[in-house]
Amino acid sequence: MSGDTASPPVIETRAVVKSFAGVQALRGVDLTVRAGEIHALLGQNGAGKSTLVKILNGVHPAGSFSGDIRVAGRPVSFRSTSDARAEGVGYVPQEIEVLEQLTVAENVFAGQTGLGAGVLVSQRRLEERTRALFAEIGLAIDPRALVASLTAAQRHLVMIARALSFRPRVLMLDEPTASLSGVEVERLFAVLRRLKAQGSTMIFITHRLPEVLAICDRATVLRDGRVAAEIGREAFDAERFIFAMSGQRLQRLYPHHEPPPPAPPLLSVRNLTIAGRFGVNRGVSDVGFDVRPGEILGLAGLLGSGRTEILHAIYGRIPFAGEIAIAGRPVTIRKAGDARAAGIALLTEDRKRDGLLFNLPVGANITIGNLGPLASRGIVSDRKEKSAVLAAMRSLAVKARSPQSSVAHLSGGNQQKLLFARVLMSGPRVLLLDEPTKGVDASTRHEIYRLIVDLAEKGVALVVVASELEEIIGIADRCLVVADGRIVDEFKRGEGSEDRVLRAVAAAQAAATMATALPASGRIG
Amino acid sequence: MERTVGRPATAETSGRAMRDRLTRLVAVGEVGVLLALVVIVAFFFVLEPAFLSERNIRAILRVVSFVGIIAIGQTLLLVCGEFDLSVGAVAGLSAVVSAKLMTALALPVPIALLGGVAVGGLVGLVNGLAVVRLRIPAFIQTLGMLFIGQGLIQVVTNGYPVYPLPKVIGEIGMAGFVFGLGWSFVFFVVAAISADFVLRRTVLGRNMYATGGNPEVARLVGIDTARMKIGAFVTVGMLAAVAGMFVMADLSSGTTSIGSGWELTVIAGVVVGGVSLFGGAGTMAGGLIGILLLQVVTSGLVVIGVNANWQQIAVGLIMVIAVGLDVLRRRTFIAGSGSEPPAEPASPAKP
Amino acid sequence: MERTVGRPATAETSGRAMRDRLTRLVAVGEVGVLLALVVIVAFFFVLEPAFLSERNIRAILRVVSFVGIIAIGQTLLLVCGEFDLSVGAVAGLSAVVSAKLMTALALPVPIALLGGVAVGGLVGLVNGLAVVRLRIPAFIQTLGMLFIGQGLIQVVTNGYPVYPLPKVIGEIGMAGFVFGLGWSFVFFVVAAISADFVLRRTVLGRNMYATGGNPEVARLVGIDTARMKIGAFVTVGMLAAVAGMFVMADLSSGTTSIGSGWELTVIAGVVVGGVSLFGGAGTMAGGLIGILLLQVVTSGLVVIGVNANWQQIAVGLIMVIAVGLDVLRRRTFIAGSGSEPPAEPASPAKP
Amino acid sequence: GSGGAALAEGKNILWVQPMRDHPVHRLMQAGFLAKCKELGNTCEVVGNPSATNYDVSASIPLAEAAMARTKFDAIAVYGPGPEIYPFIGKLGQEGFPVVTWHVLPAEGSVPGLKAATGEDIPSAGKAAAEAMGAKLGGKGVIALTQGSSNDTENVMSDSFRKTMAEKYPDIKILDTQMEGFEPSSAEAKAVALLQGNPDVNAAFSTTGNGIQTWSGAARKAGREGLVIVGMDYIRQNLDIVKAGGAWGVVAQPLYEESAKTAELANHLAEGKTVPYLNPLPAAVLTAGDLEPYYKMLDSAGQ
Ligand SMILES: Nc1ncnc2c1ncn2[C@@H]1O[C@H](COP(=O)(O)OP(=O)(O)OP(=O)(O)O)[C@@H](O)[C@H]1O
Ligand SMILES: Nc1ncnc2c1ncn2[C@@H]1O[C@H](COP(=O)(O)OP(=O)(O)OP(=O)(O)O)[C@@H](O)[C@H]1O
Ligand SMILES: O[C@@H]1[C@@H](O)[C@H](O)OC[C@H]1O
Ligand SMILES: [Mg+2]
Ligand SMILES: [Mg+2]
Repeated sequence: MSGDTASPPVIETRAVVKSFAGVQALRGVDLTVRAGEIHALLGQNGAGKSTLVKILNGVHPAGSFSGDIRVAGRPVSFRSTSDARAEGVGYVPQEIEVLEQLTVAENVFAGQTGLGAGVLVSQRRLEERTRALFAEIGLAIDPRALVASLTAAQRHLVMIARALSFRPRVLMLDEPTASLSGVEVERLFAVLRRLKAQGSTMIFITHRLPEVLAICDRATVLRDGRVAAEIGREAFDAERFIFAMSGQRLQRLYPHHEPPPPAPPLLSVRNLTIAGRFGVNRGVSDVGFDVRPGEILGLAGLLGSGRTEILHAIYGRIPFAGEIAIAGRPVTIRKAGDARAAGIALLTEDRKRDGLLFNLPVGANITIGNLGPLASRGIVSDRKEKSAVLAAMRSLAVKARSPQSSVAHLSGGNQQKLLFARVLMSGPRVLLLDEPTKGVDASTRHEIYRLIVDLAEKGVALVVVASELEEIIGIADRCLVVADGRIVDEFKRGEGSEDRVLRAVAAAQAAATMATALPASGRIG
Repeated sequence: MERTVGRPATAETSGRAMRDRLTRLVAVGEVGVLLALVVIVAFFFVLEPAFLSERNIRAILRVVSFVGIIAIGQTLLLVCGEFDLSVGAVAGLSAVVSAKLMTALALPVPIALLGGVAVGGLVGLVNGLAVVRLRIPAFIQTLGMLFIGQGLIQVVTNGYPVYPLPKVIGEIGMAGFVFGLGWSFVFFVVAAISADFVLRRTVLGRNMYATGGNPEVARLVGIDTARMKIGAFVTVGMLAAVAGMFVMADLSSGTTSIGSGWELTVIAGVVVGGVSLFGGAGTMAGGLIGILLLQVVTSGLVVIGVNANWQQIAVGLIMVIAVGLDVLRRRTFIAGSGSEPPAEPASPAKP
Repeated sequence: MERTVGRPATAETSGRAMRDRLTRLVAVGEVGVLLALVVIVAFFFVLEPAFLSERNIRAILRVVSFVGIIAIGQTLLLVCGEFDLSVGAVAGLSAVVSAKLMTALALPVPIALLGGVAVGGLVGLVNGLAVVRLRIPAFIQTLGMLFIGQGLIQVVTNGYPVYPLPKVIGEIGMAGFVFGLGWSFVFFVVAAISADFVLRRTVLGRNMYATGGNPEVARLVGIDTARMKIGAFVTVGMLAAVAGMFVMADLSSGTTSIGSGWELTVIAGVVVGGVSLFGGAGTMAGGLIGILLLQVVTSGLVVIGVNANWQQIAVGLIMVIAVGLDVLRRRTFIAGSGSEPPAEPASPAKP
Repeated sequence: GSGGAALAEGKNILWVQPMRDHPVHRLMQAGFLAKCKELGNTCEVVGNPSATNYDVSASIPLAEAAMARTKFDAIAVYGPGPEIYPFIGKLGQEGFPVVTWHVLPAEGSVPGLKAATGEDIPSAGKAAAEAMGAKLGGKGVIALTQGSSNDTENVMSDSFRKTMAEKYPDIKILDTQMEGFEPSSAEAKAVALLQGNPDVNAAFSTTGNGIQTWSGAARKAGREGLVIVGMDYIRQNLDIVKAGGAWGVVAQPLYEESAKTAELANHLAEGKTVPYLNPLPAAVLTAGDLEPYYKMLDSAGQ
């Protein structure tokens, strides 16, 4: 096993301390990563994981933190990411960072030379090398496609390819699986295993503990900017991880929820069809379902299956054909305002892109769009707003210094809760949740599940999309399996399994393929 | 921060609140530019006490009131995430149109003035519709409108000042109530206070920040971002018209050069005052202090007798230094000492 | 795209590639503006064949070569995500400095010209350092530099044109080899081709797009974005200097008004040509076609005898319409007809 | 073209004037077009359309564009500085008769130039200095402003200073300040100048807006007694002088010189010879001298 103590450390940090204007992100971290291992870096939201890998990559340059770093035994001082690259350190950041206006190939080899004679770049060479790399790691994305036309998950994969393209000795992946679903994760793991076999060392950050069990050799758990535990593979155990991260015992992961008794549907969707739009989305055909008050409906499926589009259509964000009724009354939804007026709320899947308002503080982020009741004649009551914000923050345990704090520096989980608070403030009857636990740590996840169940118990109709099949199966009363913009299977709580979903999807794809009598192309892009 | 276990909660809370208050104080956009303003005023005053003479203050405030009226609109528009380069031409156009209405067409003065405001509003509406509905970048649309407006001024006047104007116009311009300042200043102050109130205290203002901060999110929470932006364009157009007509009253003449060159000075002023060119950040007070700062510098350099050739150089330098110090302040107090670029969105870090 | 199952994988792939290629073709900034240019040229030609007379073409190309030299630099800088409002002042300053060097200081002409280029480079360096290191927004830094440069022109010349200049300067300006166009045109063409080559075919060009497209990514992949931007500022400064000195040669005089008002026209031209004000998008060809388009319109209106007062109006309108059609084309061909605004990044949707 | 007041059999005359939207320049164009029409010529005005940017290199291609279409018989080129001389030279080489106005370059100093008309600027500056010096009784402090730094205004200022130094050495003239062309900011600058210099008792401006600038500033600064002299007999300036808001106006012969230019161009177009230098007077008008000028404006429909 590569995690055995015999192999020398490739990355070592000693007493790394990093603070941001009064926020202590790291309080003296000693990390040791050995050659050839896949090293899990665990911790709750805000524990300092991203900060640590940013330091190891020169994103936070030498001088902006204290402590020592050694790479392959030699002390290093990275002034920029290129210094880190020169030492063979590769990095896949947590947030999606791509060049939207450029092609996939240009993104993958951005900043690299040797793509033609001397300083020249040969388009052909660039595409060839991208194709070769993709073949090697099992990606089926057209190197010539514009990145602007890719989905979030595909962009993530392009970022991974970008890090791999210069053959790093050490690769650090900051929540690479947060927007991937089971199949894609498996494929990514295959790549990581192959890299490991070739002698690469990896740091792998995730909140999905089963992934740690599946692929990692050792784990370091951060807590409040300190190392709380170092755990070898032999001692791996989800409960132990959670205790190290939070100091609490593992709670029952999915809170108990009785499916509501039969009742007329609160939300009915009929014949929902969305035209595929070139480069932006690929369409949904003839989707219909009902959700009762108090029911949690899950939409399961693979990446790009159309779940997000369904939610966006119901919320009036993309044009569609079909009928939507709330409590039996047909409603016309053309824009978000119509959906809100009908009592529908949406939590979007991409916090950075269409969730947070980075120019407004925490409080205003929560109340935006919900100021009506907090104002009289258009004038916002400071007092009402403040108490509403504090109440919302308290009830969801949003950890921010004050309602005036900047949202940019909240950890991912707290950002997610903040958005929940915003969505709930309007008192929706129908709640659409797209990846509600994306990037959220285990204990916060539990709080979110609790919240979902509480809402259901109050009679809210919920539609939940989640890429982790285990999660969607655990939380939903009833599950629809979406594949290629159609509903291909349905099962009740306790009747489904990850296998069943995957089989339904595969069957749907096979049927589609049969129709053209050609084999399906396996790809994760 | 929030997970600093092991410390007594109360002490932590109060220390934290203190720090928060401090951070918030220096984080406010206005503080930096206000400080710069105070230092510069003091500097000029020491060199030449006449700088703070009643008359000079009055003259400065008078000019500031003209450009300031436009700056109010421009700040609102910038908060919504757009900007308008046509304000100077709109000011000039509205002035000469209303002048023509009250002379060539002999309309009653109030009607003619309303006509001028209507011209400004109309231009603003066209700008807004083009930017929002046709998605023409504001830079191009409003620069095009700057040319169109300048051309229309020539068409309307054939190049000659519209003169003489009805007596009452001159009287409006001459009026000197309120510290000898008169109508334009009163209008400016009232408009500034109202706009500040709207931005800080109303749902509308909040929605404007959201629109400028991230229109996608604003739409998702049900804000009609199109109406927001078009409204802001119309407002800035009408305010530009009012400013132009006040200058006209001040000169008692519909001069064709009213407003020429304002397009960049107005934006420069409010940006110096911390309003972001990228939308969603900045305050009314900041924007107006910025405009005042530029006017104080221009005026002060003349008062202390700096050679004309060096005045422009000094204006350029001071503008850059004021913003530079402000950037430094933000970096030091808000983002820590880190040299990496923080995702510091409330700052106009790169308009 | 991959969701279109039911279609054979290979066909799908090739169809996708085909569609992609098509998208990229119509997505190219140049197509729209080139079409607009052709239509406008045809229009003027039909109304007045003299529009395409040798004389007029030569006059157009001559002036385009001046502004175009700056536009090359401005395009590079915009691709890197910054812009420069001081180019006009830099052109003027470099011209009068080199004129002074060759007259008052009696330096040899080549040395004096190099001195002019050095001034441009130095100003560019200062702009670059201020924007990159001190993080002063480019708008403020380069607007401040515009004032500073204008002031320095006055300081250097005391307001009088530097005249007469050594004979050889006039000869450089008069030279008419290559279709009667001479040095400035040759320089322009060579510089344009080189810059286009750099942008499209070299690692440097790739890195510039990355820097402007997403500096975060650029830094992550090890591109020295600071050097990139500073380099682009220096380049635009030097090119502005060269343009200013060519105008000086053309006028045989170091006139103080060289470059006045260029700051907005240069940016307007390249933005009309599809270069994004927000960085990372646009091509050299597009930017230069945009500049050409504006000059063609300005000249064409004179040729067909549009009333002078209406000419500016027409320029403004055509500018807006050209961009409007381009936006429409992009929306139709690239983003579909949807009502929600996709993050349509290849478009200069909101500079 | 604009003002293409066409009589088919007349000559074609081109008028090239950068910064063609400056009010003073518009007045010149009016004089030209009116005279041109009277003479039965077809006349066209080209120039960069701005009230503030004097851009010769943007104006030349517009002239070229007009020339590409029309064979002109004579061309009038606004010639305040040497930057336009190469263009005049080129036109001369191509055989066009070229006239300039507003400044009077020495004969032979501009290749290709056939005739020039306008006030003799140094003598206009001298006249202004003499009139003001006498009015001030030989002592006092004068504030001097220009619209911008350009050859015409520079020469006017220089001659003003020189005359004053010679004839009224006890009068002090402050450093020149630039008003710019936007009226409200020009006025603010003038107020600041008065505040910084409480001893100023007179002001001289070399630009057409100067009278408005200074009379407004004097009022706002409470310096009603200021002796103000500025350029140009536009109606508002005459009114201000009449009402006592300013003391005098230098009657730059804007309208006359441009009419004269049209005349010279017409003669040259017809192949006649004209004298090279055609100076016109530029008197300093005070309240008593205004009537004829009002009449002229009336007859010009202004
Ligand atoms: N640029 C910054 N400025 C201020 N505070 C910051 C900054 N970056 C991170 N922080 C703070 O540092 C702490 C650690 O953040 P970090 O992003 O490293 O957490 P994480 O473990 O990656 O969390 P998550 O699981 O949510 O991604 C948090 O309190 C965060 O708010
Ligand atoms: N970065 C993005 N840019 C533009 N659109 C996006 C982006 N991310 C998500 N979307 C929208 O969301 C849709 C789904 O994309 P995403 O990558 O999130 O797939 P998914 O959520 O995994 O799949 P599903 O469609 O089944 O929800 C896209 O078709 C698009 O409409
Ligand atoms: O009086 C000036 C005039 O001579 C010049 O040509 O244009 C600007 C005016 O200020
Ligand atoms: Mg993180
Ligand atoms: Mg999704």
